[in-house]
Amino acid sequence: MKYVAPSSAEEVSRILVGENGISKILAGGTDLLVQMKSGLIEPDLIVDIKKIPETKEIKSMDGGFRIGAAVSGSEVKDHTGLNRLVPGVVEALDLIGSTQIQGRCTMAGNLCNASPAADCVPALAAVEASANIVGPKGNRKCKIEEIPISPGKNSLKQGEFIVSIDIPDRPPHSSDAYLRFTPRTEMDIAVVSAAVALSLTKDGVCENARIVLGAVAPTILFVEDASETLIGTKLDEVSLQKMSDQCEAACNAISDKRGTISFRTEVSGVLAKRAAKIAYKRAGERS
Amino acid sequence: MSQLHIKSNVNGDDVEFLCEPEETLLEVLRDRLNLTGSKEGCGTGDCGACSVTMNGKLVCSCLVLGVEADNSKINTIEGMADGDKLHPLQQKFLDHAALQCGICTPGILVAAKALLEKNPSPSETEVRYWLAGNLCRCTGYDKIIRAVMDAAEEMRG
Amino acid sequence: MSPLNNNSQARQFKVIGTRPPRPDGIEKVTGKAQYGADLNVANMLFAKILRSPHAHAKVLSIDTSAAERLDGVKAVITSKDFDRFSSGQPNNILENSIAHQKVLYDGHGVAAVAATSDLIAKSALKLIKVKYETLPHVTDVDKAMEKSAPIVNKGYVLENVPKGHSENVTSYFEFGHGDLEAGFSKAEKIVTRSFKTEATHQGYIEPNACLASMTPDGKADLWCCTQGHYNVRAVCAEIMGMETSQLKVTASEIGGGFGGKTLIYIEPIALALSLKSGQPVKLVMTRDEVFKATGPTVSSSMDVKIGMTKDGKITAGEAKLRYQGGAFPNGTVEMGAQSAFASYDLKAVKTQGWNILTNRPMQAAYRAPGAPQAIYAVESVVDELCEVLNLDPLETRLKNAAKKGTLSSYGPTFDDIGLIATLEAAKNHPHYSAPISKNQGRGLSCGFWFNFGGDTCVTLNVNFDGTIGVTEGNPDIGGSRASISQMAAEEIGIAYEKVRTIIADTNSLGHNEITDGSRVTFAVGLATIKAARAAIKEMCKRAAMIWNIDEEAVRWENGSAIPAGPNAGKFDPLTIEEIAGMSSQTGGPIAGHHEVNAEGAGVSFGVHLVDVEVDKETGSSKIIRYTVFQDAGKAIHPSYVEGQMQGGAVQGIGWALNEEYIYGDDGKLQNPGFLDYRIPVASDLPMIDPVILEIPNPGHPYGVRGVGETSIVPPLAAISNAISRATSIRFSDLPMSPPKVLKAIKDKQRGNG
Amino acid sequence: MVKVRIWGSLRSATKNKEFVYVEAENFKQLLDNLSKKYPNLKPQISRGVSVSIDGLIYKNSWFAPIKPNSEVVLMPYMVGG
Repeated sequence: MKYVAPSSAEEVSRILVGENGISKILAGGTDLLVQMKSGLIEPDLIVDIKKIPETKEIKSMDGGFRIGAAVSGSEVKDHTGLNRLVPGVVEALDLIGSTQIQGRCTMAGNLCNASPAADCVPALAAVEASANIVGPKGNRKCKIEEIPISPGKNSLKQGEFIVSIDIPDRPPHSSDAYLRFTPRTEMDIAVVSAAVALSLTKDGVCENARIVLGAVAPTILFVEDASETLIGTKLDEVSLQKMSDQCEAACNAISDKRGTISFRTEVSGVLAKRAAKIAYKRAGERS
Repeated sequence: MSQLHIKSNVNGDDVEFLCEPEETLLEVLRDRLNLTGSKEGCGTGDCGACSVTMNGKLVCSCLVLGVEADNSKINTIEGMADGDKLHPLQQKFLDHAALQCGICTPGILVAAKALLEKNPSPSETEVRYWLAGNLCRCTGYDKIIRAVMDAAEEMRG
Repeated sequence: MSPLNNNSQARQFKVIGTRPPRPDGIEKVTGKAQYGADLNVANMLFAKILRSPHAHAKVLSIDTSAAERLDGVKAVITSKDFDRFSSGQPNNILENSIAHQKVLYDGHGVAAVAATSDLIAKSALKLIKVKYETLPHVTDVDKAMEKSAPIVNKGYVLENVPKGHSENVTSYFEFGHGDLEAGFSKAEKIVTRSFKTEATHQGYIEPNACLASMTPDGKADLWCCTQGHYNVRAVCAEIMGMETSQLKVTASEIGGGFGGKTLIYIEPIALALSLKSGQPVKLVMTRDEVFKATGPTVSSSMDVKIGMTKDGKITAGEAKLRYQGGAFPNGTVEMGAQSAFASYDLKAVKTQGWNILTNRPMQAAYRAPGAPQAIYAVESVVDELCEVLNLDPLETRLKNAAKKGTLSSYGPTFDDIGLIATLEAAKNHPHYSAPISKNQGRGLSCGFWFNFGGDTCVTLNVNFDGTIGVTEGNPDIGGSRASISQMAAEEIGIAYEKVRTIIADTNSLGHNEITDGSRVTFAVGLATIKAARAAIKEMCKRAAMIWNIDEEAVRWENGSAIPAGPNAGKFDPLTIEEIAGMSSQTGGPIAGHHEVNAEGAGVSFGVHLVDVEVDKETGSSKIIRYTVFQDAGKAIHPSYVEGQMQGGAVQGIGWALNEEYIYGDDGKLQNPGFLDYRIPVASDLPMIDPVILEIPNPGHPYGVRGVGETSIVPPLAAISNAISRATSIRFSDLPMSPPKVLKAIKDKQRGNG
Repeated sequence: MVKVRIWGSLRSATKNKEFVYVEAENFKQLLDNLSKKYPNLKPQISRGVSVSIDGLIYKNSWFAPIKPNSEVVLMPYMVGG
């Protein structure tokens, strides 16, 4: 196995294109090293992207933020601006693993790993974040929900990698929330999760809503009809219940060692409802 | 396989070592630098027994490659006491009988120290959540949490 | 939390009952302590084991030639390499370590490699070609009993197994007394319920590890993390065809065991690789291997039937226990069958137990092996009866509690036992009367364990400066060096700091039973006290020589020899320092030793009280408050007694709520890691409040009872009862993971529960 | 003669008797004489049995004394954790 740590994104792309064997990007390594340990993958080349300056920064951009692909969870958690803009995304990232994992794990890694249970992916999709991709044919921008295509598979092409993630500015009275269900309080993988991003009018009427579920389908699930149900409401119990039922109806879950179809389906609605209430309260408090 | 030459700083001492690209920092610490205080309980970041700090940040050394330690400052359990003077956390762990078998103790002490440096007066809940990545199978955590809280109080003075 | 002194004690202790720092503490908080994987020696090789990917298969052939040719590979072995040492007797430990003709479970060892690096050893494993013929498998206990089940491992059926079962049923046990039918006929209410518990792992954080060095002349040194290095020596010597004296085993510090490190998995393999390669060999298991190939507990399927009068008297109790413990037979179900009803004074009781083989790893002891499952089932039914008859669960247990003179469910009549005192303590504790909130339930359960003694050797040396060196042979798994030093200091009458206790290698003492059965503080303590008494006798003799009086005229008090009475003569006391300082001149160094098969361990009871809150929309259960009441006989070092009680309780919490072995239809273990095998983390738990009771064990000079195991017994039923009361649904299947709990709640809401 | 309680599933070896009587002044004599009088007990005795004498459980001390009026109970040999 070879290890390289280039200092520019273009160099990374060049190296990736030139490698015939299995190459892997190393940012936080919290998934990669686990997969290597278990023998699941045996890379021929590891490309460490942490020497590239832009992967290490959080930059303000038109009210939103650009988060480098090697920025760790704990750096995001400590960032005041992100906490104010997208508390749901921050809490999603904060739920990954443990304090130790937080010190290393990254949003981009969580995204590229393409697990349907990845915590920050539903949260990022809910706030309409996008990924900046560098590749041999130049740079491109891609919606978050278009990156994972099936469990363990992403849409990046040969030589491409994510260099940063953009979170756009949010209108006034907007906020988000993320909840997941795990048997333990920490150190666990989401059995089911829900991210809700809301924008309200001054009077607290929902103007825009995006509800995204995790771990209930092969990829994250943006539930359009459930989102629309909340628009024009103040999240009264009837609307919430309808939204929750629509979430359950949208689920295409599996039974595995972590949960059953019925559990995932039933709890997705519960979490969506609870997350919506939190997001609503936060949005109301944010000017 | 060709080994890479790495320059690092461990517990305040400059060190150089050769390692394979796939070797983890934990393997380097234990097998190349003979610092066996960091333990491998799982090798997958699920138990925290290998906790060290890297440039001040708490990490599982089993999830860091040895080569990533290049130009880094690593702190391990071996660097926690100041000569013959134990760190207050170490002393409180003894006073509270906060260890039984002791295998998780180095990782928990390193993690707790990182907590108290960030947050000198954590609540019980904050201590419990911060240490959730450090498994202890012997104690049920009770005496560990008490020892950390007590050490925090003493360190605040 | 100070120990309650229910019995006035004649002896006033000075060191016993205090909480001094443990002698091995600084090493353990500074990273200096050497555990199984921490020792490196010159010219050392690294070993790895190739493991079966199948649950059950014939091994047709193993081709190791390509692995042997890899640069850096120094030895490759299969089961054939052990044939030349074999006495011809089948050896389950060896067969479990490395498969012979068949692989019996997912993860069963097949071959092993020693190489100059860990990476090379790993690569070599991929070059070993094994041809398998897969066989049908069975992992479920009830399915394995059926006549049509695949036979896991032939030739183990004992003579008393009733006919009609599969050959997987290897043993049958039955205990009890009295007329069941008459008993049930007197009952106001009879509850019959079936239970299942899944296998759990001890979950020690230190993977099994060893370092072996063996030479062609048949000598070997072995370093390993084990609960019993004398047993490692005995078993490995037999497997390797060695004389016992030629194998020296040194126990490393041990990173948890809980029963799991009483068995042997890797040491014979490391020895054989070392012999073949001519170099020292280190073998460390990965976590994945620990889960797949070292002992979990049994899983169980049980039926319990109990009858009760309307005022809460149990009229009869019956339990049928079916335990599977993997591919080899074991003695767990009989202990479950004996302990199931141990907490109760019953006129009519019957328990039956069947042991069943499956395609799973060989079970190993885990704290009070066999008892938690059986007592979970019994205590759940007792609680259900209390609920349906509207009785107070604590008063009802008091009404039926076993006491001195009770004919126990397993045969003997109880002597002094602490169950009633323990129940009374729970009743009077503020926890029992504290209000509980919505969605919460309060659960209660009794627990019991036998406790063991066994072979024990202690040497106690009096150094020239009057300090004491205690040499004992039981790995210190949770602070026993401290408690042993305390007992030596107490008996001799010197300060705790003057004593240092070490764990000897196998050539320095006679045989010592494994650190198991909660035996160490009891048995090693007993031997230490007796060794101290022998040293005291010798010191009195030396004083008598110096004073020129009769030996019988000298008494020992507070670390000094004094004349026994006015008639003995008038002499100033001779301190231990003075006697020791003159020992060369009075006949030579002074030591006491004691070798004994310590019997009379004395049973132990505990009562746990827990409040659980259930999230009825997700099925998630949260422990809100937890109190442990346990009889320790006499707490030598109360902090470590509390630690045993808290640790056992939390292991029980894990067992009750989330821990389980999950096998797929392919017979493969789905969750061999700490991510999906969920032991409790710090943020899952409240403080665990320990209340120590001290009802002295008549079989120990200070009244010690073992405390290590009882604490894992009550949590299963206590938590199940709490969740059952919080949801008004009786649960009977462990773990009570959220999907199971939510399903039960939904079923009930839909009216089919 | 000592009165010995036999556990349920072992009674197939003692003609279904819950109690049997043998001469014995200690653990070893008890096992020897039980084996003689009830040969079907031998397989279990050779696998290992514990004996409770007046409430104290002995795993294998041959010369643990038994008094004529002692309460004697045969138990399976136990292993712990």
